[in-house]
Amino acid sequence: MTALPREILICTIAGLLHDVRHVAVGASSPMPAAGAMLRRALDEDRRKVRLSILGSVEHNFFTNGSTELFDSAGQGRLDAFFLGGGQIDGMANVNLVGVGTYPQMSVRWPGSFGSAYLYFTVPRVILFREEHSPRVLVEKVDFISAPGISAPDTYRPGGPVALLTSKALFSFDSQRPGFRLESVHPGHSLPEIIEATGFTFDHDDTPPLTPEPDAATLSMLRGRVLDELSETYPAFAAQWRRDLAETIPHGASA
Amino acid sequence: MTALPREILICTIAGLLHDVRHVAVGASSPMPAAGAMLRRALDEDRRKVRLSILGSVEHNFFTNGSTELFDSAGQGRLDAFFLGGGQIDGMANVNLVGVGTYPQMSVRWPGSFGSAYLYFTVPRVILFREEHSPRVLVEKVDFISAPGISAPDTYRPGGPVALLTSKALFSFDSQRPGFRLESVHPGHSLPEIIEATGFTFDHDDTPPLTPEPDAATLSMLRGRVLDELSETYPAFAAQWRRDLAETIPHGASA
Amino acid sequence: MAEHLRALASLVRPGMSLALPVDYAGVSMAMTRPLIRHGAGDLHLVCVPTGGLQVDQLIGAGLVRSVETSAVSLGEAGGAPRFNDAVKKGGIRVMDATCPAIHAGLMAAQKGVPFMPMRGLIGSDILAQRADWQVIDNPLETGDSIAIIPAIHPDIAIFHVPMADRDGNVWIGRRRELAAMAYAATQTLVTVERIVDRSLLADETTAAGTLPALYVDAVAEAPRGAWPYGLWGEYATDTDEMVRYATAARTPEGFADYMAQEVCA
Amino acid sequence: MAEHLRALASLVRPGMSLALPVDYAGVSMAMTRPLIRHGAGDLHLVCVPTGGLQVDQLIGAGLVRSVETSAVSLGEAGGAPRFNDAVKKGGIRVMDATCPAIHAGLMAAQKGVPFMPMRGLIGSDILAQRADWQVIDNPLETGDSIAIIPAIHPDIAIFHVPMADRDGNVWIGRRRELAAMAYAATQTLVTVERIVDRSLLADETTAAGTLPALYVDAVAEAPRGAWPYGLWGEYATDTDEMVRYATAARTPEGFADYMAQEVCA
Repeated sequence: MTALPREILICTIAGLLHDVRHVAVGASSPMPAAGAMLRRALDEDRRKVRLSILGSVEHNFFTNGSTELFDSAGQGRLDAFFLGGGQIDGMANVNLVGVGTYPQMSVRWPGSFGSAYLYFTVPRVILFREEHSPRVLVEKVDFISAPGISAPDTYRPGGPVALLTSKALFSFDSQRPGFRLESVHPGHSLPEIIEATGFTFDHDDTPPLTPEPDAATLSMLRGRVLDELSETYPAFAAQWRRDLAETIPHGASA
Repeated sequence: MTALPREILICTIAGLLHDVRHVAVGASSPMPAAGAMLRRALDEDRRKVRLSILGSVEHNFFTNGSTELFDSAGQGRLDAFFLGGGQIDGMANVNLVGVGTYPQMSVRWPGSFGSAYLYFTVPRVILFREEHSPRVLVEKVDFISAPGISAPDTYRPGGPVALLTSKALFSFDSQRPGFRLESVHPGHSLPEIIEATGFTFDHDDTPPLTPEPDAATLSMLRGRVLDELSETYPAFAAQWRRDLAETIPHGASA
Repeated sequence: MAEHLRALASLVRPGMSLALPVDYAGVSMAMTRPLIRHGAGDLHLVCVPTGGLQVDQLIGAGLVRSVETSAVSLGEAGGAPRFNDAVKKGGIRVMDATCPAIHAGLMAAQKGVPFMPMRGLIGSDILAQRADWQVIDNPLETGDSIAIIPAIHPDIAIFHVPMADRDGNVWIGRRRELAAMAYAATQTLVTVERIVDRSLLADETTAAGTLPALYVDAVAEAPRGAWPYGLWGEYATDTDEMVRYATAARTPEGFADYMAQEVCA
Repeated sequence: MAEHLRALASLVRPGMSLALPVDYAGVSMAMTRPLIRHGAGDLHLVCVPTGGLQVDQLIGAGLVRSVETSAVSLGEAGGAPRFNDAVKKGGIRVMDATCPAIHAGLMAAQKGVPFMPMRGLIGSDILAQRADWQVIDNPLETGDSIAIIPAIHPDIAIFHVPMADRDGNVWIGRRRELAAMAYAATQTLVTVERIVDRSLLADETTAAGTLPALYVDAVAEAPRGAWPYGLWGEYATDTDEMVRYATAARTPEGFADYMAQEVCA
């Protein structure tokens, strides 16, 4: 079985979520949701992984309104969260507000949502943005919705640990500070990634390839996880199923 | 119809509650509850008077736990509240903690409950204590659970407006500051009240008598209010009914 | 029904601040056109904690002076076209926030305190741009800075829920941000799918999810009143209609045409 | 059942702080004797916001170092005899508070902030006696002083409610101080009248009054587990038994005799 690119991303996400007890996923985030569902399925025999999908009625066990996610983060009960960003820079600053000079920006995005709090309080924030281009991965963001690092007098139990794109996986070191290329996804190369990244980052001369999932994991992903996902993201799941049908040779076991 | 002493107290309480929209009554406070129920009955055609009895399931419309009463006071949604006190002094300081030197007091009472907050935030706090003696109405309390007056830099939209005992009704002037005898209950006298009060207070040479309720009010009190009260305070209501049966001549209309 | 909605809308006066809920919590879309017809403008909107279709339409109709929000978008249907356009043209003032800061401001109002402390924020441009927010030294620990968020006191909160009873108690279920809005606001206007005859406070099961009438100033029936948004436990979002609006409202003219159409949910 | 209660009690270790609810909110009286038998002492009790029978019995059994509370009493049955005696003899340290200050401390923990500001208090001996509380200048307005209450982080919250489901979600109804205790505490132990097979989160009506299992560490069945206190929506307080205790516990010997008796609710 050969994994689809999105399947490699989802499995990479599940890997980044090792040992979490409670992970939250923003609205309209099918791949982080699938990664968290895969993590839950993989760990089922060992421990309970709780998954909150914001805005979802089914995958939301909160009963105290939209404040409860943030409260649970403040209490240290939320281990991992995903953050996107119209712009992300080399200091892991995230911009969800817009391009240009604030406030009358030339491009306005929706806004910062909970980033300026969760980025400080959730121990494992995973930056996830499929588009890997100099437009997104910039040297310096135009507006800091949430800063990647903080001064010592700022309470900060949380922060970024990784940046995952369609091309590569980076880790973030808040001490240095900066990103380090951990692996390159199949089909991509270091020069291409340097070209597509607006900030400098650490890397090996020959960075490893992002591993593909083993057969058992892939089968769990295409079975149970895909089923679970279709409840919340029917369109994404249907497209995935169509792509699988096209990719996998007829008669091959799925 | 001649009113019983407790009926005069209840009607006096109802008078002090003129124009309230929302009044809260502590647990084990049958007379303040009856006064509030009478106020609600008297105003029924003009406006809705809301009544919260703490610790009661029936007369409690709160749905956010025991914090909601205090929150509603902080929001300015609670107009009147009753406060007792093991000791009350001439500056309207209230002591609900004990007698002697804190912390190892010779007499320990339960504690301050919400007084140190509600006394500041509820515009019309009515001090209600039946026992009128130098032991209760002292020159200076041994422990200030809640102060009667505050410095100008202290946020204080609320505070004491009256002190009602089994012998008399006082008003409180936070500007002077001090109590003023407003009226003496039937059967009591100014010299007796001076003797029984541990602090000095303003008074006319011939203070007025606390008015007795008119027949319509008394009939409402003994009918509807007494019925309502028996749900929450069955023992108090039953005793009241027994006392009425003994006092009122047979054959008189009640 | 339309008359009742107009009566509710008429309580809004020019210059007031309105608290409006997040798209999945119960947006009173039924009130949007009555508010626009009523025409009270110069409004300040407080999105709890983000805004969407209703906010975009009130902005498009020219009724909005400023918006405090953590985001404005149409979700799956994309960016909020009238909001984005107004920002670019400087037509409205945006007080950019982050979700828990808006909750903190409402909580301060609920508790009757002037501010709430809040973690996070420090080092963000959100904080840098908010002159009304401050950073203080934590009085309990040296070498620890913390942001403080002033109380938010909306003049009017407006939302939509499944039901109310005849006493004016409204059922908010687990959407407790609706209660937070009502506690903080001076007045609260609620539209409902239906009015029920039994008291919502009469049994502990429904009481648990009920906002008492103490906090509710007016209730009006508006079946499918959140449409095209969904309402929890009742109906799903009409994504096609959201997309239809998103497409139409790309231009002021398209927006005007869309809003002029009769609504049928 | 008794074994389960013992298992819960064994999670309490000497020196821990326990949050316990007000008498009408759902006191887990069923846990009192297991806690005493387990014997972990040097406890700090946080009464949310006042204490009664359970607090008096834990004090009488010598397990309590200190109590933060707004009051301790047996309600209609009078003063709390073992509490009053311990105060007079200096056997426990009382941190006298006022109800909303305890709620404020728990709220600070719920929000993950070091403190909450609170109105009132200034000029009281409650404030004067609390070295851990402070008064600061309101940073937003000159000439305005305000008290700040540090976060309260109990090690364990213990309470009793009508039901839990098999996933560990517990139904707290409108007694939301129980949720506040659980949010603030590191661990939460819950006794219930019954365990139900359906999920409490499966429909919006019961979900509205449910504390999710995320905050619940252990659940045990204990029918009539609040007795002699009542439980909202279930049964009334047994006033005769409260009076019987109040009378017996006037002396240490009477207290010991009462506690040695087998309990039958």
